[in-house]
Amino acid sequence: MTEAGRAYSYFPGCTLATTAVDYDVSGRAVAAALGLELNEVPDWNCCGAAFPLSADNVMSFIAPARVLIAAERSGHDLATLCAVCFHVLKRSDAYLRTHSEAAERLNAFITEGDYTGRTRVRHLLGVVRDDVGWEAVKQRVAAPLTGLAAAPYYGCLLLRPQEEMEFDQAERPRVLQDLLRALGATPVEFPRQAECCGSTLVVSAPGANRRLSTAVVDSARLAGAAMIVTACPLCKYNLDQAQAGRPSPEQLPVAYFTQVMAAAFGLLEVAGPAFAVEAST
Amino acid sequence: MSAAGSTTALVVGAGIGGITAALDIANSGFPVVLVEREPSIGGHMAQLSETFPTLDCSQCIMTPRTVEVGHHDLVRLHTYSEIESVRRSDSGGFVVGIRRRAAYVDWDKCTGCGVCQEKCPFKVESAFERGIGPRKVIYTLSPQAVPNKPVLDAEHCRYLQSKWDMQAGRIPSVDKQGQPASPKCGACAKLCPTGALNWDQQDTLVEEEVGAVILATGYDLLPASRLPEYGGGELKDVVDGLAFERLLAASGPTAGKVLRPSDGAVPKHVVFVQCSGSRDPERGVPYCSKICCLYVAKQAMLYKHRVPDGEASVFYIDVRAGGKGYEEFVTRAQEEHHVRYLRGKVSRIYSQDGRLIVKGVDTLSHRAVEVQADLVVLATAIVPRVSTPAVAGLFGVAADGNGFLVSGDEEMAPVESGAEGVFLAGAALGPKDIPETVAQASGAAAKVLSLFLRRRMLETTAPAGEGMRAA
Amino acid sequence: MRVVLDPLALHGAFIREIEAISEQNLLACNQCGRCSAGCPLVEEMDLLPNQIIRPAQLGLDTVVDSTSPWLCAACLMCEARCPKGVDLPRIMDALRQIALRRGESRVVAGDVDPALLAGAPQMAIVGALRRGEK
Amino acid sequence: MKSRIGVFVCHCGHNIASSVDVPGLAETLRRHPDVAFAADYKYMCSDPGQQLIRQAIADHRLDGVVVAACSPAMHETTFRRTAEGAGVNPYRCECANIREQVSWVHQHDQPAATAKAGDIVRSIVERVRQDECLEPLTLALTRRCVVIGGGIAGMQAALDVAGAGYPVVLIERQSALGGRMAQLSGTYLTLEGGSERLAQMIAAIERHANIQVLTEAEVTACSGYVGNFQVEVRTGRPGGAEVTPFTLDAGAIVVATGWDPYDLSRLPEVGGGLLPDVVSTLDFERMLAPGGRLARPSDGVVPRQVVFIHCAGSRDPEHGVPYCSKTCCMVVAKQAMMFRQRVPEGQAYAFYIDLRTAGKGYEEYVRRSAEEHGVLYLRGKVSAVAAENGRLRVSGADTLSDLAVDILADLVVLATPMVPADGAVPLGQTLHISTDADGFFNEAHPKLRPVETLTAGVYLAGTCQGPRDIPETLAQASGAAAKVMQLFSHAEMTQSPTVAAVVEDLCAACATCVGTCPYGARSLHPVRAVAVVNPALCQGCGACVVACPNKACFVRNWRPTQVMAMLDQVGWSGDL
Repeated sequence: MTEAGRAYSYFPGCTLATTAVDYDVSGRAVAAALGLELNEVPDWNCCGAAFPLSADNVMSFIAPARVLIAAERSGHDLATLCAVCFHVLKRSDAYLRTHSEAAERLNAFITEGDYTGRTRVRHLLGVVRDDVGWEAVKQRVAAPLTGLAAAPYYGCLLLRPQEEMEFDQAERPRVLQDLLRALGATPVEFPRQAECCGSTLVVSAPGANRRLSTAVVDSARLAGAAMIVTACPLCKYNLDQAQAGRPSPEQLPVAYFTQVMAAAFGLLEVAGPAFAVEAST
Repeated sequence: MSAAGSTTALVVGAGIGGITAALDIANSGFPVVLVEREPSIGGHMAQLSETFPTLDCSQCIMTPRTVEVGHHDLVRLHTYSEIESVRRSDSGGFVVGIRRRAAYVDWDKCTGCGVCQEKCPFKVESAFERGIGPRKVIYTLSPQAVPNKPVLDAEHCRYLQSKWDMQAGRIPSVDKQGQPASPKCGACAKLCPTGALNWDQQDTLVEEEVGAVILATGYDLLPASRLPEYGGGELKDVVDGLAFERLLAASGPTAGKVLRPSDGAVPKHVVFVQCSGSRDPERGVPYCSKICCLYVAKQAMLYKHRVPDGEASVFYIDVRAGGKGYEEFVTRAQEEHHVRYLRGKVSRIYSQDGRLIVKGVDTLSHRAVEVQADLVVLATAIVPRVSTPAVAGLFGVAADGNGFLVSGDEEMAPVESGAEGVFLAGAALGPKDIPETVAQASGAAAKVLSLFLRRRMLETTAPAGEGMRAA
Repeated sequence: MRVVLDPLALHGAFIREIEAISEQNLLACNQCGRCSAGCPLVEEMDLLPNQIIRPAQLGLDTVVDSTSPWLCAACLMCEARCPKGVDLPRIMDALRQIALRRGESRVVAGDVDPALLAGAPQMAIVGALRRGEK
Repeated sequence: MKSRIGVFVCHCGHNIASSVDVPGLAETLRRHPDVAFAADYKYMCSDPGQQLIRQAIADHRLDGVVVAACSPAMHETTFRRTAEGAGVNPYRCECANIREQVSWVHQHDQPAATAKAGDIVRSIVERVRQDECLEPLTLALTRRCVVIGGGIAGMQAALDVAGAGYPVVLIERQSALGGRMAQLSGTYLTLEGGSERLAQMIAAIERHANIQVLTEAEVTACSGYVGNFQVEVRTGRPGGAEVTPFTLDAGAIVVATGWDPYDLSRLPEVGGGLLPDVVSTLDFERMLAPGGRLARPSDGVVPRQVVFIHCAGSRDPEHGVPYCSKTCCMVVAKQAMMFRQRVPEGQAYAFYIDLRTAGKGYEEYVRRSAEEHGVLYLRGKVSAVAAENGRLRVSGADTLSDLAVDILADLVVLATPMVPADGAVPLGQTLHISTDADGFFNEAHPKLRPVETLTAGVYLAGTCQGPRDIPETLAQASGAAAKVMQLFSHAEMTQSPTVAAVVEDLCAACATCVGTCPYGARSLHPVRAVAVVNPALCQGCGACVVACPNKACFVRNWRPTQVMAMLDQVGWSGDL
């Protein structure tokens, strides 16, 4: 792939622009380190934050459709870091591709242009795997994370539904493990790596939410992990909250995969607090 | 060949279906060519421990049949062989090309003494033992194998590999002193009392002309790796139904003791998961595999015989015990052996702290159920042999979307194929148990016999009824 | 605990509404329960996921009052493993829609814990409101 | 008389040799009286092993052979053929089982195993010393098949056997062929096409030159044995003009007597026999069949709400039959779909315990009934059906929703079990074949001999053996035909000559043996005052030998003197 070919429309989404800026900053830094050009989608809006599950409300697709249309104009693939945005955009795109009537109705409401289904929605982790490759990642590693037992946590929305997300094997995901190995770390398999963290129940059913996120953390700890690696700001929030109040030796740091990459690449200024110890030594 | 056509039958597949058909035909005085892909005959029935609903030892009831067919004057056995080509002969029969794979053993010289197998220093995972036990690189499938002649697995043979590497120049063919090096090992050849090892043996091709064909190519199990949510192929203590048969079989790797593959411990709680891949049009196969309900009840019962203080739990959707004595058999498993039946599917199986966590449900008590198990048996779906559609195609027989053979009329002519002179039997048509397979194989043999007896009559021009006493 | 099955209700407005919103065939479910086996939220639910479908198959609208749809996190585990391809999260969403149309909001922006509003990712708030607000 | 016996001890690879001192055993046997030769070999059954036997017979002029190896069930035929080829009478060649009975069960005690092997081999040597030279018995064979039952099973078997050129007599109790299938609307997959194909089958029977059809006929007696049965048949309607019974000679009999519907009045709690609008699946078939009328029996109104009840009488050891009737799940799915096609605005309900649709395409079929035809399956049994304002209140349960469920129905269809045809048990007694506790005929072995009975020459086809559907019945019927053809394909029948015989000088014609023999092989001579043996029927069981007060009976090559000589060897392991 030529350097010119490694340009992407980049959709940060609301969360990365506000409460998860560290994910955005580390993502941009490692992308740059790998020669990936991320062009922020101009005038972007919220993706909708929940994929519309009801068939009788086409209007809920307006938000994601606007983002897709904006990206289409750039002619590049649309890359995201937020797992929720990725899920909503990817599935909305899949839905509109297969429901041309709905797409036509939406186009009548959107003034900036028409949805034509030419944009490919990607997650940056998939871009790193497929367009950069693990060999190139390995070559970029400055400080291999040898001895780091990291639990790859996928959650739900990156993987499912597998046929629509086209991201990884939903029952046997590999991409985070492969990334961790490329960075010199040791991936730790744990049973709950693709189970729900509680998601938006943090708002509507906090008790249930806490039980789920605690179970994920404990499952990773039981498997011998020293850190949890995620690609979703909501997962990270929930897993962090589950451990709030625990004595710090019992806390498992939760890091974005981009922060782990930054640490291995020697970009310690964006690697986040989980790598603060390494940064200070 | 007479104008009436050949009265030799070809039977493809020497499981219990093929053996039954071959014996029915040969015992009526007609020659049979019996072709089997494996080194010896018997098919899956040779792997089974005991059979439902009578708990007869499978090996014991089948051995007389394998021996009879193996020694029958009218049966020409081609094992370790596959059908390579088929063309119609002038008389309306078939000329069939059969490729016999190189066994690297001259079976005419071999006495089946077993020394090679005993002395071979290399072990590999045995497909016959379903991964829970090893075999040697030169091997027979079982001590009761018919024919009791070994084959050599060239891919894993130290001698052949080093010999071929030398020939290809991948390793030096002279030693440090410059002397011609000889390939490593070769223990079998050195110890064989009859000099039967033949390192240069090649595949051989024979042609047989036959007048009718019975396809009885049998079944396989859906690979457990197709069920990643159950840890299939990854978790050692998640095994399939045939593997559990080997654990129960007196002739199996554990001599009939139920031991966990991972650590050899006696499992105290065994969970059986029915419909593992069956009745699952989304991710597995859409059909019901028919035999699992009964073999699971049997395996659970046999497990309780072996481990009386053990627990056996079965997840099911419907208990399909439609057959003579089958309902009563499952009832016995539940009432007398206290096998616990839970109505619901399992969603996930994973390993934690050395045990298996089975996440299931009981839709009757409305409870999600989490079971800690020591061993999980997946009743994986019955699928046709991968090669079945291709072999059938050679004979002009169609396979359905699932790969099973299609009868000309599934309801009214179940053993007849659409192709003239080609008949069908057994699980190659769809999942079925042993008695149904055996009855159907005899049914297919009847069609062949009807044809051949008519031909023989044309040849002798004497009606078969001649000499019959008047009413 | 006894019902008289009403042939009209079997294909009545309630069932038609669920099927229209979810685009799912309720009768495709054979009650194998795999959804419930894998659902991470059954501990909190008053009805198992498969029990959400069962009364609807009988034409009963009793499930509208269930807490289960509101506890569904749409993690899609059930959908991923359903042998019959029933998209249960869509049915859950349809039930939420029907309940919202019949009654009150379950999540109101003004009631959200301010600490949560300040610290939680935006999408958690937006997503929860989209599911639970009229 | 002195014998020259050869003893051949097999290592069976390591099977025997690992726990029995095989060379030592051969060495010891060499010193036994009348043993002229003894040798051991790795695998006696292999070609070199058999050659060794042949060579020794020639070199040492042997007249008897003992092969100490595996069970005679494995290789007796092999070795007898070898011996015969080298000039030794095959009945003076015996196998001593030192594998299954010794090495496999005494793997860890070589001295004891070797001693026991010695006992067994010497016993067999003693037996061979007194073995007679025998010839196999040959019996005449009547190449005609009697098929009892003119349903699809009987017709299929008849067509297959007749197609091979053998004459068949097809005996049907009713006035027409077709059996239960003639009452069906159609098969599962073609729904309404069944009657046409049945008609084709009947036409094929009727025009077949080798098939004689006897309708309104029944088998009243049967004597003889495989290859030579005498079947007594009586024709004519019960109560009508009786025709004198006549006898058919037949070599083989296929029993295909089919099934009867369960008596509805045994299900009063669900209105069986009490409420006119509670019918059986067979009744409902008639309503759905071409020419039938889909209407409530009570008032002729087309039913809209139809409730099917699975397992009505089956899987109920307390009140009905314990077994599963196997076909009902598919029958209900078929009927419910046909009903919905006729009455598109109708609704079908089905109460079930387990849906047992385990045949090719069946799972998909029953799912179609639910998904496309809206059949509502309710998991539970029905407790009661009661009349209410001209309709039927069905009170059942749905264990999946934990609800008791009531349905107001127009028609209730009971999926009742198949039961054996009336008269099956007495017919079984006539033919000397057994029935199980439910009245279905027993097969010879549930796994490997599903179409045979324990009476040689009598075979089973179809539902008389147990509930099954049409494809399975047809395949099995052809299977039974294969056994008949196999029997008929031989020029004559041979039988082992090791059967009972009578020492006439000792026989007092007391007839104890006649009453004892389980095979009907014994009788008193019509003229002379002695008991005689019908060797064709004798199975060599020895019951008569034990029973005879005068010690006048013996089984050939199992004479009491042989058995005593064999016993003398047991436990005598002095010189090992």
